[in-house]
Amino acid sequence: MTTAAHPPIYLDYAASTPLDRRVLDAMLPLMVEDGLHANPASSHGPGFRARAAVEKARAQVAALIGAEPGEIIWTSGATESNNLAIKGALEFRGLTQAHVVTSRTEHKCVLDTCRHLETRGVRVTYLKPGALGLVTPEQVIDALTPDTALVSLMWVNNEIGTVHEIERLAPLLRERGVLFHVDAAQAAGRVAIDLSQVPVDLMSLSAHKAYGPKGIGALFVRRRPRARLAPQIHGGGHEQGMRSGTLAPHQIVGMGAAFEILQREGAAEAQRLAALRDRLWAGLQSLPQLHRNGDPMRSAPHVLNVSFEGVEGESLRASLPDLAVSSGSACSSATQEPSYVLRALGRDDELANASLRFSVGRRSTEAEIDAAAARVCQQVRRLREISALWD
Amino acid sequence: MTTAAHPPIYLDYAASTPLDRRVLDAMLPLMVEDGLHANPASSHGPGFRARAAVEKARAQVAALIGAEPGEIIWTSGATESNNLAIKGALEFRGLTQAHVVTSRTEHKCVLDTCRHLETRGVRVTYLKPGALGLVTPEQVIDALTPDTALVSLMWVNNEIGTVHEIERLAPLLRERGVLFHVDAAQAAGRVAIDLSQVPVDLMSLSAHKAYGPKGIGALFVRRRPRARLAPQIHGGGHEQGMRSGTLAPHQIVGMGAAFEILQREGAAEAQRLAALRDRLWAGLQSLPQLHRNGDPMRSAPHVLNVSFEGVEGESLRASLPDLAVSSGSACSSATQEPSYVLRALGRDDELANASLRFSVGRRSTEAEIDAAAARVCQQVRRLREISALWD
Amino acid sequence: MNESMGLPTHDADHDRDDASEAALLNAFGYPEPVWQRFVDAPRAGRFDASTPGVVSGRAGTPAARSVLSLQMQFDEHGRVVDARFRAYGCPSSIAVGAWIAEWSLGRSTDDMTGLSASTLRRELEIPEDRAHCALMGEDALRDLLNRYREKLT
Amino acid sequence: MNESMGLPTHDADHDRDDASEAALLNAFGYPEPVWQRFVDAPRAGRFDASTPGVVSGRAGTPAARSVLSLQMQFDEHGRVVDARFRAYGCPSSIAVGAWIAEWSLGRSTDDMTGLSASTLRRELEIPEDRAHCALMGEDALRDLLNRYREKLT
Ligand SMILES: Cc1ncc(COP(=O)(O)O)c(C=O)c1O
Ligand SMILES: Cc1ncc(COP(=O)(O)O)c(C=O)c1O
Repeated sequence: MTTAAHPPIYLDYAASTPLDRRVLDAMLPLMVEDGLHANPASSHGPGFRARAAVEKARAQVAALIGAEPGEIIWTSGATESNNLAIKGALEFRGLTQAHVVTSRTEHKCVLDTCRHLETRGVRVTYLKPGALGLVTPEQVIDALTPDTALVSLMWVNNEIGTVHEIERLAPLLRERGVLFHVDAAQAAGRVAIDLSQVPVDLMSLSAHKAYGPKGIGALFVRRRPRARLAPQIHGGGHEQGMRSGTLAPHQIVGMGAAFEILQREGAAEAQRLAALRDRLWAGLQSLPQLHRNGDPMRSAPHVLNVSFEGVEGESLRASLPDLAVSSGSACSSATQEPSYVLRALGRDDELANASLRFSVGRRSTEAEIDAAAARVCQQVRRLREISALWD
Repeated sequence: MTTAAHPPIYLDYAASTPLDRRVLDAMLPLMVEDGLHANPASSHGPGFRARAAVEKARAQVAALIGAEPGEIIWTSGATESNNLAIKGALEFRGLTQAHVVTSRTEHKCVLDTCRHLETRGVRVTYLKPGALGLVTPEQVIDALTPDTALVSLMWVNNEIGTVHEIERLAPLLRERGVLFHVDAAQAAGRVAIDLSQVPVDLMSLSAHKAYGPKGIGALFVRRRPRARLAPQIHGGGHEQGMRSGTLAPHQIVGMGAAFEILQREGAAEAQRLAALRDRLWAGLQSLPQLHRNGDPMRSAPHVLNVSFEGVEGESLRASLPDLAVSSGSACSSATQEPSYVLRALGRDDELANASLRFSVGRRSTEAEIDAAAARVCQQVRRLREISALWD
Repeated sequence: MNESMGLPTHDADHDRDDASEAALLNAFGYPEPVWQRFVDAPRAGRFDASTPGVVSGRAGTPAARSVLSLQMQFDEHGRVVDARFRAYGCPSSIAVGAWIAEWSLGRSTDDMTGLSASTLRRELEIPEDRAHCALMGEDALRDLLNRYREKLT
Repeated sequence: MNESMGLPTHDADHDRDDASEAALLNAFGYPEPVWQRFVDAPRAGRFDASTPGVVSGRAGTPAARSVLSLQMQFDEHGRVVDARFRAYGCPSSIAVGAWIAEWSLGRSTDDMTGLSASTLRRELEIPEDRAHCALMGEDALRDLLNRYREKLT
């Protein structure tokens, strides 16, 4: 075996997933030359057919989360959905005097959006999670002020997999009349979501975290009671005026197909992934001085985040070219700064830096997990032996 | 022949184009299960490979318009590009006291963006074009004030095909230090664009108007002198901090492949399309009382817009179910309001409403054009005979 | 333009070439009673100026993009023996004209006085957002009946 | 931990199983001289405490995520007969340690006094943004030479 010929073991499903073959099959009819290539906003036969495909997908996405089709707004991904939800809700309400509650471990796109709003006069409270990464409903409720317009809390953390208690928090916020936005990019299909029971107002979704195509996402916008948003992309008034721009039916149909598969297979798959995740953790136990990041009791099935004492992060990553894993989130790994999420949990810089996020997925196998664990053990041992800090 | 079995003659390439088969072939390797499915922001082998595919496409898009790869920012389409260019430039500069010059015949997404900026204190001048749809460089220069921060003018109008004199206007604005944004969604590949010679600062592009996939576009942002923008979608800082969100390599590679084809074939194709457009116009001449909308001397090769006296627009469209044509732009045809573009040219409501935009493309044939012309003549005659206004 | 105009009539004698057959596709989903009358446009046209006993009625304006003109030929007993319509407007307006012309045959002015927009809407399945087309039909018929009475007096 | 540590050395006697061969893939594009020394880590480790004539030097801090520790064994003529390094840090820091240990063999303290960060950067093709790794090498060696001189006096 030479590595050039063999792709690395892919354990980065939380960064992005491959397209499921069945999703591709659903997309192709909209991409072939004699396919449904019209603009779904066009008023003619081909346009109507493209529109019908879009609406079918809307129903598929809605079904997975217990929503109505009319509550699904297409976007270019969860980044845009998060921007639209947070800025849109705040702008609609008027920015002055508004207060937002969120957490320090949100995805960068939520934090960056909040920081932008701060420059426009919004006050933001960034809650510090406990050592296991959990922000409790009680913390959120305690942080509310009479001006609080919005709470934004992710369902599943992308770096450490912690699952927040959205079901418990949502009714508390509804009672108090505070709008609740949830970033569910990592949650859809991995934890059960039923918005007909859980009074979340706005929820962000992404296709490419769930075996659908990259570049398409959705925002759930509740109709009863109606969550109102100022559009962030202005134009022809598509998507109920909330998001303009020509719809991309092949992408949308891909997201619909991906979510339809999740609805059928998600629960069984989550069990299988949790077992693989646990197998990986077990496989690493021959190494001393490991730290698991996140809450093992409230963990999404696909994520295992581990800090390795006594090794430096960049060398650790460089030693594992045959494993596609992440350190921190995809977005922050280019800069190689220690993960802000791990630091929010209280990890020191060195441990935060020497951590790996393994995330398993639909195509992960036990053999891959075992090979990955062996490889990590071998390389951590090697680096510890070289290390000037390890005795 | 029954129409249910035969798709209509597609003459709506200005609304959207089918994917070129070669574009699909370029996209597929990024969509199959063992393909380049990683997140291009990920720091590992698969991520680097996805990133390389993205960068190759960036160079292809840049090449078509005489730009450098680093001047191309990926977006979800021209709607987003126009939003980013206009709002981004204005916000970067500070909105207070700013003045924008644009035209009444811009795409809805430009007009809507400008109207939004007006609510935030920006002053906007909407220039009225001449009867042929042209806004002259002189009109633009006359409208400048010391506060003018930005001029936004489309290269090719999507409804009437009029080609603006961007080459002549750009240096005049550069001399005066006014930022110049051009919506080139309809222009790319249909008119020659060389930004190494034409000092445009910001230019919007869309893949799906050019045989690439829907849901992907780009914004050209000049580096020397540097055009600066406030991001409109906040997050991980992708795309030089101007546009966050996970990149969609299959979509991006599709846009790259589409633009590469345009570079090789665009000039010859433009000639062929102009001939088809002229053939269609000739084929309609057996009907009296036609009005061609737009400037025949400065017309993009793919668009022919005609108003038919004595017929009502909705009945005209209903009579032509076997032609996929547009009345006004795709976005406005759902509402069936008379086109604001045609009204800006001075057409009365009735004529504006009774108009069709035919747009030809890569797969249009002479036989299709002849059949379409015959069909339109037949139906216009029929409706005129029914009409209470025609004698 | 002469009386018959070579227009398609409801006995569908128009030529069955590809293009006109294609016109049967109701791509925009109009109600079937509207669609058939729009496609066939039976009794579209007007009487020759020399035709005796013809009374006209009109409603609508070009600016509203709806004009309906009705003509009915009455016999000595005040019954309609033939009728024509012309319409500039959406398919529903055309269908309203065709429906009234057809319906009027053999009726007296008294028979016709009761025709309301709501009857037209029910008969043609015209939706709420096209109610104005039915109103225009009611108005054009009322105009015609008024003129008939003016003529009598 | 003993002197040899079973670590891969530059004569590449490490076992050629799948996994370790895979480690040869320089996926992040490190400069070749850095990459080879990072992978092979020749002379990584430290001398047994009983080894005579050993002088140590150290630079860097854990907080900066770079610590380099050098050991050299001198003969009676003041020449290096053997050397070891240990490094906690990025691949460049590890390569710097390996390079200095290798390079020191047979040299006297005078020979080594001139070694500058810029030489290290040139020899290992270390880019600007990793210049601090070369500086740490220079510092660790200077620390070692200072201790050697202290020992002599
Ligand atoms: C929790 C979370 N939110 C938002 C995003 C952004 O989603 P997208 O890649 O669709 O823009 C991601 C992934 O990048 C994520 O993991
Ligand atoms: C001139 C012009 N600008 C902008 C757009 C919007 O582009 P997109 O469909 O990529 O959002 C279009 C087409 O819809 C257009 O024709």
